[in-house]
Amino acid sequence: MRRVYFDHSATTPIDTAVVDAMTPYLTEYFGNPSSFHSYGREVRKAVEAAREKVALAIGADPKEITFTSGGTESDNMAIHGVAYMNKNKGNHIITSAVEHHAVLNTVKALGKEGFDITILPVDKYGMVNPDDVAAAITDKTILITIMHANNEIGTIQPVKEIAAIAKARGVYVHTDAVQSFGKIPLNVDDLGVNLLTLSAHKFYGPKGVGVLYIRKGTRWKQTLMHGGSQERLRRTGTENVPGIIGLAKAAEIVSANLQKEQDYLTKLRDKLIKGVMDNIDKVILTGHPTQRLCNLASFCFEYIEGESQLLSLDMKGIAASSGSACTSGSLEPSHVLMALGLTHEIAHGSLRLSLGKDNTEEDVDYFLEVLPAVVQRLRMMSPLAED
Amino acid sequence: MRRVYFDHSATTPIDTAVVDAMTPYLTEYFGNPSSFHSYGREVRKAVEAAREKVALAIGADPKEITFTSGGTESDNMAIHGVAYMNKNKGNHIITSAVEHHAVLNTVKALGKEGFDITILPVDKYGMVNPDDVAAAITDKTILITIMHANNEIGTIQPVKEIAAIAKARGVYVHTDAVQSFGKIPLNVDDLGVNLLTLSAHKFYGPKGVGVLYIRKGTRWKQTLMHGGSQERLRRTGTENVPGIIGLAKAAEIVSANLQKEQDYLTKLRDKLIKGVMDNIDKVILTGHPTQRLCNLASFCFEYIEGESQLLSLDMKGIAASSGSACTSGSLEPSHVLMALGLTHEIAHGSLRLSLGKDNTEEDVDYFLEVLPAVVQRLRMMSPLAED
Amino acid sequence: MYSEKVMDHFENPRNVGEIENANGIGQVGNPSCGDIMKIYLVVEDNIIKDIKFKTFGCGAAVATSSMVTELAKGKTLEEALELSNAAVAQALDGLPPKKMHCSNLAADALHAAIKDYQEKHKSA
Ligand SMILES: Cc1ncc(COP(=O)(O)O)c(C=O)c1O
Ligand SMILES: Cc1ncc(COP(=O)(O)O)c(C=O)c1O
Ligand code: FES
Ligand code: FES
Repeated sequence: MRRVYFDHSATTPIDTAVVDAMTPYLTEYFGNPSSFHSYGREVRKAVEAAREKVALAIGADPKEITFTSGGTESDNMAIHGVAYMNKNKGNHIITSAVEHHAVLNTVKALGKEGFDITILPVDKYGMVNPDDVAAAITDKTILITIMHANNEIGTIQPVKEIAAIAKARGVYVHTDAVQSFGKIPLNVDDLGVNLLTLSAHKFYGPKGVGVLYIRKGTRWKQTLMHGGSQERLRRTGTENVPGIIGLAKAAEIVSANLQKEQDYLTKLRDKLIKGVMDNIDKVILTGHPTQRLCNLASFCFEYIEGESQLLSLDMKGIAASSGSACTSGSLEPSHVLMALGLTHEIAHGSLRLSLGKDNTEEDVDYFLEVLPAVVQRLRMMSPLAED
Repeated sequence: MRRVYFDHSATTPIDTAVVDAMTPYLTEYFGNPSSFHSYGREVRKAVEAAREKVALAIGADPKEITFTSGGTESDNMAIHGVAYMNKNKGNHIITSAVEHHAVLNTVKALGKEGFDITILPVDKYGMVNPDDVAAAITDKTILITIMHANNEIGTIQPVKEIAAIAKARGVYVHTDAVQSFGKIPLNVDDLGVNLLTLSAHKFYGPKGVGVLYIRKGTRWKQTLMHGGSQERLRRTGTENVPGIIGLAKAAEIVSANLQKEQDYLTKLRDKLIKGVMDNIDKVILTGHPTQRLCNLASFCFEYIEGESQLLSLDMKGIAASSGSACTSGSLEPSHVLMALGLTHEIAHGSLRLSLGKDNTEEDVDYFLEVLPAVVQRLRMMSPLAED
Repeated sequence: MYSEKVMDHFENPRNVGEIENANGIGQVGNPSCGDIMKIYLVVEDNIIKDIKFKTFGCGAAVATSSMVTELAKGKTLEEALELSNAAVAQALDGLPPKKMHCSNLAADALHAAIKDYQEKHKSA
């Protein structure tokens, strides 16, 4: 059976060039970069070269790059570290209703610890309004954390505008760029953020390794973990060396190919969106119609439940995802879909198709060929469809 | 030039069978184990099989195994999670003066947050006295964290006795088994601990992945990081799948070969210790003479500074390590060496040689051949040696 | 995650649809929790002669609906009322723990349909 992977927002395959770059560090070059001897030094050199590559890819200084165990840890580190270091200045943190749980739950946990938190609403496209940010800032605001692009609906947030507002008010900005890096040009100075999160497995790198960018001069400190003094005291624990090498190689590759991939994926995505909208009735496109990731098409199909849809597609070899509660056996559909103001029924019918560089027009054709029967069959079974 | 790696306590090369086990998960099987579709399910199956392997290796139930980003994270998670969940019961934590920084600094940080902490002294061999533990326990004690074997001097702690005392008093025990696993038979029920830390890169697995064992029924919760609901809410963030597969394979291999490796390494280590003690004067063996790791020989050479020694050995192709402050550019020698009651001068002359399965008798011979000249040259330069 | 039986019932659900002249109809769940099951019965001589379902829900919800109709068909009302959630799950070779509540829905929908029939035919 044909297999089509349309779940690149969940994770990507590792680029073969990335695996090749990692291999020596899984074999010959096994030293601990903190070690003093030649086995350590050769690895230290590679780690620092990796740091330079990552810095280059986002327009940062290598000293501003800290390697972590992934996007979740970077988000936690960023937010917790700023909150704890700036308590004396204030205790107010602003975020949005559509953030990833790694941000939203971290902010909420700080709320329970006595920080004052504001969770900004979004419009029906999932977009934060910079005016809302401006209005929410108080003298006590120390951090604004708004994602660069959303993982469920692909909406790109006006982070640059938000950062400009924040800067004028002396407030730090963190952005979770896990989904945007490699898909939108990204430069930390252009964006104007103080902290930024990346995760390698979302851009054809390995799982279990990420980056936290911390702009020089930002009052931040490591607060999550205690231990040895790796990563200039920013992240303790023996470095995931092969992971770091892989992350850097992947960052280099996606940066070099950005424009080409963006054009290619936009074409595929638009074909997919058009094909769905033209051939299926009672379907809505979720997320922003234009300010959206080039690789992400997301929909809600009326009268259909997401997991059944995924299962049906999976039986045809198509891998996709859904923000439906039933995929996780919980009751609430994804907080992102609810934040758009969708009803529960509609939100339950969500389907996310996230494309990657190895997808082809034929993949899209195959999906469009399979989809109508899937939708029809499930609607026939649905008690909601009768009226 | 001959290269001899005697720094296996810092990190180990990855076993080729481990790399082979990981490779498919760096290439074909790239799915996110949380994904619903076939790409996710095939990986989920592998992660759960890995969990079973690890459980088997330490005599635990798979549900008691949580994968982390390494030993440091496991230690932090263990201690912080117990402390925060048992605050209502008490606020007293007991540890020892020779713990790894991942434990010691975590406990000290809790001390700053208002927990009451006791740092037990050790004898001149680095051993904790179970009577001291018994005497330190109060009605408010909630956790005792004592390492299984020390990373600098190899001393094996009486964890089983300590755990028996703790159990009788209703106190939880965590042990950092990062250095002991694969070198001493290890069974969580036999040890009687509630929580236990492993790190893959210390037993021929990859860097950046570890285990926290949490005995069923232990009042513990994830307190370090917030995010998605991976690892049954015990560790958030996309799993480091190749790392987990590698860790499990490595655990399986070291467990299968334990007796053989232990015998082999003990022989090498004893040859090395005898060779040093017989051929160099003014040297002491640090750590326990018999209750020590089979792969670890550690010394202090009078009149010599550790970094100079490492540098000289490195020039001869020998990779070793030292608890001397100068390797890290700080002034204090390692807290472990100081806890033994050594003077600063002596502690500064420390040298750790940690052997691994690929080391040979010839490696030991070569080291013993090279060492006297190194020591002699440095002593000739040393102003301390004149008297 | 699902057994082969669950997948078979999801892929080829038995007794999907509506019955126009049904004499018992039961519906449980609500759209806000994402699960709705509706069961149509034709009861003759205290025996379930025909049964059909419509379901909005996950794979387990569809499969348990299908299975409950198979199990109930031909049974007396008393026998059908005995059909437990566990029996439905068991007949499907088990469900993932998170999905056990879906089997509750299926049995509940069946029982609701039977009660509906009994309400309507109390006098008889
Ligand atoms: C927007 C966003 N932030 C953070 C994360 C977490 O990254 P990781 O899985 O590497 O911890 C993800 C992916 O799951 C994501 O999509
Ligand atoms: C005893 C001990 N505990 C914890 C650690 C930390 O493990 P990791 O480097 O995997 O974070 C180490 C190694 O550095 C160690 O030797
Ligand atoms: S003598 Fe230079 S750091 Fe100690
Ligand atoms: S119907 Fe929602 S979890 Fe089964």
